[in-house]
Amino acid sequence: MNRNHKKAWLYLLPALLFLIFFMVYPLIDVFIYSAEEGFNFASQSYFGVGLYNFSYVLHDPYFLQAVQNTIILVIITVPVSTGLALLISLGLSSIKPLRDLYQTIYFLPYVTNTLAVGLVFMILFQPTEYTDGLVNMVIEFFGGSAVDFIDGPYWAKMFVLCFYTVWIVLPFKILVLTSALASVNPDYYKAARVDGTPKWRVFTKITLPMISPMIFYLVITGFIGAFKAYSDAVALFGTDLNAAGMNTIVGYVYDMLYGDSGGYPSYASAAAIILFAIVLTVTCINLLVSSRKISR
Amino acid sequence: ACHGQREQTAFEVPQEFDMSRNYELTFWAKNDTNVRQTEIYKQAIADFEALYPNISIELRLYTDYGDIYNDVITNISTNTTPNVCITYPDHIATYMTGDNVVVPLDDLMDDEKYGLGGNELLFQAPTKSQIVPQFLDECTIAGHYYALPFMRSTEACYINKDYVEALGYTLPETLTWDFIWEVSEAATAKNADGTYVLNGQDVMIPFIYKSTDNMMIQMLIQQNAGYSTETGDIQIFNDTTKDILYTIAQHAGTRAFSTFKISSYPANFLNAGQCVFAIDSTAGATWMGSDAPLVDIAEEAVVDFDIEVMAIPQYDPDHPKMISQGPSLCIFNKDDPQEVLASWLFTQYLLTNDVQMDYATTEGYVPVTLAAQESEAYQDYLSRSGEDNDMYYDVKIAASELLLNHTQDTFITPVFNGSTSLRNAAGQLIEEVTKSMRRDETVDEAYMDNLYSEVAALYHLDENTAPSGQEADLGPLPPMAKGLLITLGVVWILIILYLIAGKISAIRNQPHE
Amino acid sequence: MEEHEVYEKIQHKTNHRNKIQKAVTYIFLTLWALIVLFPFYWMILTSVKSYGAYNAEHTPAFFTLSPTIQNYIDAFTTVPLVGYLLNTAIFAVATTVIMVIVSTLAAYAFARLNFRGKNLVFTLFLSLMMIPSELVVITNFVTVTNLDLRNTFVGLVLPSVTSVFYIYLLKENFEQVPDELYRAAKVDGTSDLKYLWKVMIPICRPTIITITILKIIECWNSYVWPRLITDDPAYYLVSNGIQEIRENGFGRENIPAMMAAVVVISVPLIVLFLIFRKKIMAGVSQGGTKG
Amino acid sequence: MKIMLKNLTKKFPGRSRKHPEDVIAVNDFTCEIPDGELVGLLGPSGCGKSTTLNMICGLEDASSGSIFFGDENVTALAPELRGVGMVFQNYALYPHLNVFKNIQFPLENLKGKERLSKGDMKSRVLEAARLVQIEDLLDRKPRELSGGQQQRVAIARALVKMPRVLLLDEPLSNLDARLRLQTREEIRKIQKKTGITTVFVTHDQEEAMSICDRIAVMNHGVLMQEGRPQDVYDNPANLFVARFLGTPPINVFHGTVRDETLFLNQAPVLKVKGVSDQDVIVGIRPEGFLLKSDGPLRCHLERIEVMGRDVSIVSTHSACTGTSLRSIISSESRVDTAAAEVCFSLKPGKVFLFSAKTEERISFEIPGQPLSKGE
Amino acid sequence: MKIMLKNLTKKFPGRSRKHPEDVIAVNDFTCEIPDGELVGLLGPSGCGKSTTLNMICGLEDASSGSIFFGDENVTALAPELRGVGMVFQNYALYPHLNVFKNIQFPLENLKGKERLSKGDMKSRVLEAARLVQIEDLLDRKPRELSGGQQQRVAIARALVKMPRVLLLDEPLSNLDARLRLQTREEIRKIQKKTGITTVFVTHDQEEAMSICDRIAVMNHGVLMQEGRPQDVYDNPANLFVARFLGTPPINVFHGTVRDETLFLNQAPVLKVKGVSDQDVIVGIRPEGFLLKSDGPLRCHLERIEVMGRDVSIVSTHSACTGTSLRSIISSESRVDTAAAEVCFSLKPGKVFLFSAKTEERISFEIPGQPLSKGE
Ligand SMILES: Nc1ncnc2c1ncn2[C@@H]1O[C@H](COP(=O)(O)OP(=O)(O)OP(=O)(O)O)[C@@H](O)[C@H]1O
Ligand SMILES: Nc1ncnc2c1ncn2[C@@H]1O[C@H](COP(=O)(O)OP(=O)(O)OP(=O)(O)O)[C@@H](O)[C@H]1O
Ligand SMILES: [Mg+2]
Ligand SMILES: [Mg+2]
Repeated sequence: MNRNHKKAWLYLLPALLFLIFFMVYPLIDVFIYSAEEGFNFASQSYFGVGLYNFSYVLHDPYFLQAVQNTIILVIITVPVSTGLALLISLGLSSIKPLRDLYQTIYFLPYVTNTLAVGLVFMILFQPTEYTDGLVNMVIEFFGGSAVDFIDGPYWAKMFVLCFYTVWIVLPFKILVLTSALASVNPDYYKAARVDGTPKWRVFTKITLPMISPMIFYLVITGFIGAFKAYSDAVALFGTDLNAAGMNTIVGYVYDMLYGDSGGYPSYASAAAIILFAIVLTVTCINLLVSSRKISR
Repeated sequence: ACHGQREQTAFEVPQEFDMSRNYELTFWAKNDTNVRQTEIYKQAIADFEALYPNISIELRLYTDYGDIYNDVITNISTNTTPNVCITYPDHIATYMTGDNVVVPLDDLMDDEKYGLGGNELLFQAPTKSQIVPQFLDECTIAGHYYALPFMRSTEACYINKDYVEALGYTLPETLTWDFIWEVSEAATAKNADGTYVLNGQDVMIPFIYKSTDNMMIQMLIQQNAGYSTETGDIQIFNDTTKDILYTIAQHAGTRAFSTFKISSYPANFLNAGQCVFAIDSTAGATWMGSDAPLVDIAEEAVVDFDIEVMAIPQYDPDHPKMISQGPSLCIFNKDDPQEVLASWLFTQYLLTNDVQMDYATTEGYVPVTLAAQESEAYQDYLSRSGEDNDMYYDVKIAASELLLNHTQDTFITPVFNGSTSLRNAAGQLIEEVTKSMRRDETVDEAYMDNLYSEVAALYHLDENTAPSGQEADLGPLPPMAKGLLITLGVVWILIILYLIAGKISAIRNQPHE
Repeated sequence: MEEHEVYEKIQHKTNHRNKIQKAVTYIFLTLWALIVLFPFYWMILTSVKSYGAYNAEHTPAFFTLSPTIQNYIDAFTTVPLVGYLLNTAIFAVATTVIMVIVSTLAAYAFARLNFRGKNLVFTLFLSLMMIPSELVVITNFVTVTNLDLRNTFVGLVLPSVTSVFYIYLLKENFEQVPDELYRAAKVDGTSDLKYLWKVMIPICRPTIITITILKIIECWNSYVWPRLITDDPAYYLVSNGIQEIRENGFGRENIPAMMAAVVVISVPLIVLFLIFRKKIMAGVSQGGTKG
Repeated sequence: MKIMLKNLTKKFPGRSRKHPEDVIAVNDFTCEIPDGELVGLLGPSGCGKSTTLNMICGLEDASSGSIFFGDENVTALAPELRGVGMVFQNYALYPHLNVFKNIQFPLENLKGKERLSKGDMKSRVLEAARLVQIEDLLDRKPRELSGGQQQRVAIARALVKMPRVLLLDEPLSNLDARLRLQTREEIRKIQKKTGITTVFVTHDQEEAMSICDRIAVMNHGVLMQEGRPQDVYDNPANLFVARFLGTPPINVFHGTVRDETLFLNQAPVLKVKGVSDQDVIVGIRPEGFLLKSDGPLRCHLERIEVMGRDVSIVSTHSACTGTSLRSIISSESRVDTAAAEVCFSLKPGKVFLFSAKTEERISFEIPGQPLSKGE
Repeated sequence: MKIMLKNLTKKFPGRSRKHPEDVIAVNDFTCEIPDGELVGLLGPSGCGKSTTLNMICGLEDASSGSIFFGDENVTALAPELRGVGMVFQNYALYPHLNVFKNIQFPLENLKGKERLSKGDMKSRVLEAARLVQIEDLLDRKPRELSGGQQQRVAIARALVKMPRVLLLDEPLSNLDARLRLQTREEIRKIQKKTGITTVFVTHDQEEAMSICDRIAVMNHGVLMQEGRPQDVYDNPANLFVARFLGTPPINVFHGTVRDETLFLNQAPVLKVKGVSDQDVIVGIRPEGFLLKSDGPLRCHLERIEVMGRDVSIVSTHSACTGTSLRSIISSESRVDTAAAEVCFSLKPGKVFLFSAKTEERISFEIPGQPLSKGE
């Protein structure tokens, strides 16, 4: 037995070393930074040890803006993307011809460069000196009035960000859900059919509960992923996210570190720890809800 | 607690440069709008290395001064700063918040052997007096020289003269803001079919200012209004600023004015006949005009027109004022004084006539040494204006001459830790106002107050970020932050309660099973 | 017999409804497929528009009559894109290989071996998934610099190796291999490592292929870390390349050239994906089924 | 409800380019299932049992032929309208619903005037649960039930909507031997109690024979024989059926008939009156042998297996098609294990002749039938 | 190779805080397995069969007690050094390797001087494959094989390294009834051919009885009885063993012995010489009944089932502990189905008495043993 223990740790060793060096140690560092008040790179000095960094960050309207943006983004994109992925997967599993083709197409965004596609999205939504942008042309074609999506009102920018986020995260979700749907034993559907169950009821009473572990899995990872959103926003609104009012928490952290007004790892760390607290909380809630749902 | 000060001893000029040792230096530079500039750097390095075979220089090119700034900042923490770096003085002020990070150049410049024009140099370097004093003065921070100027430019107004005349105006000797606004307004007249009278096209932006931070700074300085003090007190949020913004708002509202961030490169519009006044750096002159060597737009979109290069508009035409800008060179401190000295040698080499000449001719730059400016080669270059549309492109040379003629009229803004932010804020004010007008928002006092506070917050102008910074009194927590904290707390209490409840019921149920 | 007719009617109605449902499904799927494809189309379209034409376009054109490959030429000539591609390939392959080995060993320990503290360690592992990578970059930067590994492939690769998610995915997958096989192998005199190599890995090949490809994609697109850790163009990756092309073409934002670069660097990934499509899909779903 | 299957045929289109031929899963199946009876559909794997069942319940459309429930032609009717109850091989219980909700599920689907109130539903569910004796499991989730209990839940779910017809597709194949025995008796009991016409698919002949009123034996999609189990066992219509029924399986020999006498390897073993001279295949049930020291069938003794109450003698005979010949005699008889040979005489009623060509049964007269039936 | 298990005990630590008690999976198990015999380890689910087997092969450490292979104490030896072959319930074939490679797998692990050349390996694999008759399947992947074929591959893999001992853990439970019959005979044949000492775990008594030289019946980790199958069947040591062996199961009654006579519900049914007066549990095998119109055991007739060669009479009796009483008589006997009652006399050798308290067997003299053994 003892021999076995040692062996197990030996197998774990490489992963542990990597994680400790490049994940855990930096994390500890983050906590140290967060306590060193007002530390900045240029001067390599701080003026005390305490909670000032947190206080500073919590007072910073841009951090609060970022929190707000992130939370809105999470609240919108997680359900929407999961729901849409579910719809699409259902659609996919209900057809035969062309299914492979659609599936391949839907997966494409997964293999492309976020930065580049973000740029395309920006071009599609951005008004130019000559036009209101491609999307607006479509809107106007259908009789709507143009909106400045990239530089316009908050909701429009948020819409673009959400839309793009959904577009980006959908492939993985579709993939997972289609295979979850495929793994449901067809006998359940047959049984339901013999019992004359309406389609909607089949969906809510059989399909949904059967794939609920996968849905929870997607929701949990979706929450974690959405809270970490950053590069999508950069791709759309450029690096000066604060000015665009579209910053996310990770964006704020990043700006504090490397942005034009950057070089403040202390503030960045404090913000990151607050983010971590939020994600941890949401994940715990998720886990509680899902373990309860699934065990009942 | 591992992020303490990395103490570095102050630099002292060594007695002798040790030629027996090898030095590897890194040089971070920005290649501007022209690929030829890269080659000039490389050439300069090659030449220098030929003179000093024991020094090798690694060049890293950036496309943006901001990137250089960010990378320097992060590299300060690992003690891996470059040896020589092209940067703005504004940025140097921030680098200097750490002790002895940037080498003060006073002693080096005056050193007999290796100082400017020193007698042990293997090349012909300019003496201190041969550097244009205005430009050299820009490199002082807190009474010391921390950089050498490398290139200088200013802003110029590139004008479609045909259009101005078509509108019935003649260009004055010195441009004034009033003139520009007036002509620009006149240019916004439209035909019945929605095209512009002036050019018959769908698009016409009479006045585009590329760099709005310069615009705001110059407008303030020309009126002797407050921008900032030498020590870094911020004065920009004043009434003159407001007046300026109202004016801009008015003309943005009529679409007579726009900025680069909102539209795009002024050159594109100017060349396409969609712009009358384009204000851009003299360093961008090669893009301007129908015969410009560099164009961004399709050939068929370019219109033929007479271009005029003039100084930026003024409030007081008799006392013109314009900004001086351009990259400077700074040297980072190292443990080894010999290495610093080597860096210094290379820095000086970049001021030799050949390098200055070559670089200046790539764009509408001006050499920073009188030696280079007065050199025959440079004079010859200037005199051959218009000979071709490449090396001797007339607009480019006119732009250079503009600065040469107005060297006395240039100014710079005070440099301190945070001056970059202030500069950005100045531009942001104009951008915001212009954007708002295009969205048909009302720009009034309330708007202005709001704008001031938002911009101040965005660039952290409302606080003290001095290096020896103290905890600022931040006041009470904003309601949103409070909400966030309270929500987190409550949720955790609920989670714990829920878990406890689950445990209790599990314990209770156990005997039954 | 009358009842019979009613049945027929109901039957008819049901058939009709089914047809409409099919049609709606197809329309919906096609619509989304277009939304997905359009940016790709736009990317390719832009990449064949000439720089000038693109800048002077008054309204965005949905097609171009005069495609040019100039942008592709630019993409390859203004920056050493081939070199970047090569670097990226080296980086991606090295990172992925190490990652797969490390993750496989760890996942095997979690899935098959019993040791004290297993659950605790695994929970800690999982909680690391919640950490945004931006957070640890700065300390890693300091670490790597202090190790004097900047501008080396080692420095590029090492911090990119860790991947909790893949360990998790693999572990879930390994656990689905019946315990009996392990016992059978034991009785047959197989060592743990040999069992892992000869049985576990071949059986879980779809998942391993999947994480391999996902990691390659991740490496291929990674930007922040490579940018920070390399200042020598000899070590630049394609994403640095895009950024450079974006700004560097003529010193201006040259979008068509950038799009051409994006197309060029996306092609290997898309090809890779198309080849392994079935395996990736199987692998991801297999790993995920236990949630 | 009587069920009539008329010339029912099901073709599946060729599945791939490699196998382009149509699969004829069910071929011209005609059969009548009397009201209230339990019919076992029996046959080797892949013979089309499930397909037939699926056509009856409507999950598959018939390629041709028709299905009648009573007088009503239901061939084109959707499954939900047929009013059948079905129990699947793996029960297909909804894993996330407890037993009560599983049983209630079909009732919740009822619409229009058939709709039930909550109370009615509950009482119907309880009734069904009582029928299969799972009243005390109603709160459990399927995974907390044993195989047999799950099976009963599945039956309750099928019964609760009072189907006209109950279909069971290999409902016992997932159970272990012991549970199988037990649950098949329960199915029998429930079916008798409710009197619902029931079709029961299995490939296990013992199972079918022990509980079914009638059995239908299929092979390659074709109905081979249909009738009461004992009748089919005693009078198999062809070699396939004879082989398929009975454990241990029937012993098969090559034989010839000459002068109304059956010869195995030139040795006369039985009088077969009324059979013309020809080559035949001879099937002899294991219990068709009588130990008799002067018996006509001399076999080489291999070994003797004692299995509790029976003794099974394993021997070889050169005319036998299998590797060995197995006969079962009561454990009271004495066998000399040391001897190299055993000799048997045959019980004529346990010997069947089949045409060597068509494998169809050739009947012959038996002088005095000693077999008596229990019922 | 003889195997000796001496006081073998296995405790599993309590699995959770909810179940802190140790699980004693195997309790003081002592048994000797003679060289070259096939021994069946038999018992209900969870009784510790697999655990015992795992200890023999070394996959589990014994908590106490010792294991000898021949004279060698292997208790502490690692599994790979014990030289056992094992066939798992689901065969545990490596799904990614073809049959050949699967069989070859154990050979590749040999090290040192045991190491084989490529050619030797191949011939060994072919030999093993021939033994189990799968020579023509060597290229296939396991999933392309039927259950029975997979099983044979598993056996070949276990045999190829010429183990000293072969262990089989419920190797048949995944097969359908027909395949089971067939493969169990094959296991028997192979075991006889190779002469390897073999332990065969099953919970199916019929299986164990039909192929094993000896059986060992376990319950709750304790060895209940061990011996030749027929001996155990005929002389069960206690009620558990009697109940466990035999299909249909033994009928159990509450009875009393007075004056050396067995009474069921006050009715005397059998002379039991040498038994003192006491309450007893009576077990009567289904074949222990003789139809006799004046028989002492009067039962209420429920129904008669004809199952091919046997007739089974299902009746009830108030002293019977089960819901019904099942007796099997040859299908030649006549039963009056209309009658409400059947009367039986008992065959004394098929009647067992057990102490009501300890459930241990109480033997009694039987005047003239009519039973004769086959071997
Ligand atoms: N959807 C289908 N497409 C093509 N062929 C099919 C399809 N379903 C069944 N078959 C074929 O039809 C034949 C009969 O299948 P069926 O499922 O009815 O057999 P079964 O008697 O139920 O067998 P089992 O006892 O194995 O369940 C088989 O040869 C099968 O391969
Ligand atoms: N690893 C373990 N930890 C704790 N208890 C165990 C463990 N393995 C087995 N047991 C317990 O030991 C007892 C015997 O288990 P074992 O697997 O030997 O039964 P078995 O006779 O093989 O049953 P089956 O016929 O169901 O396979 C059971 O009660 C089981 O729950
Ligand atoms: Mg079937
Ligand atoms: Mg077991």
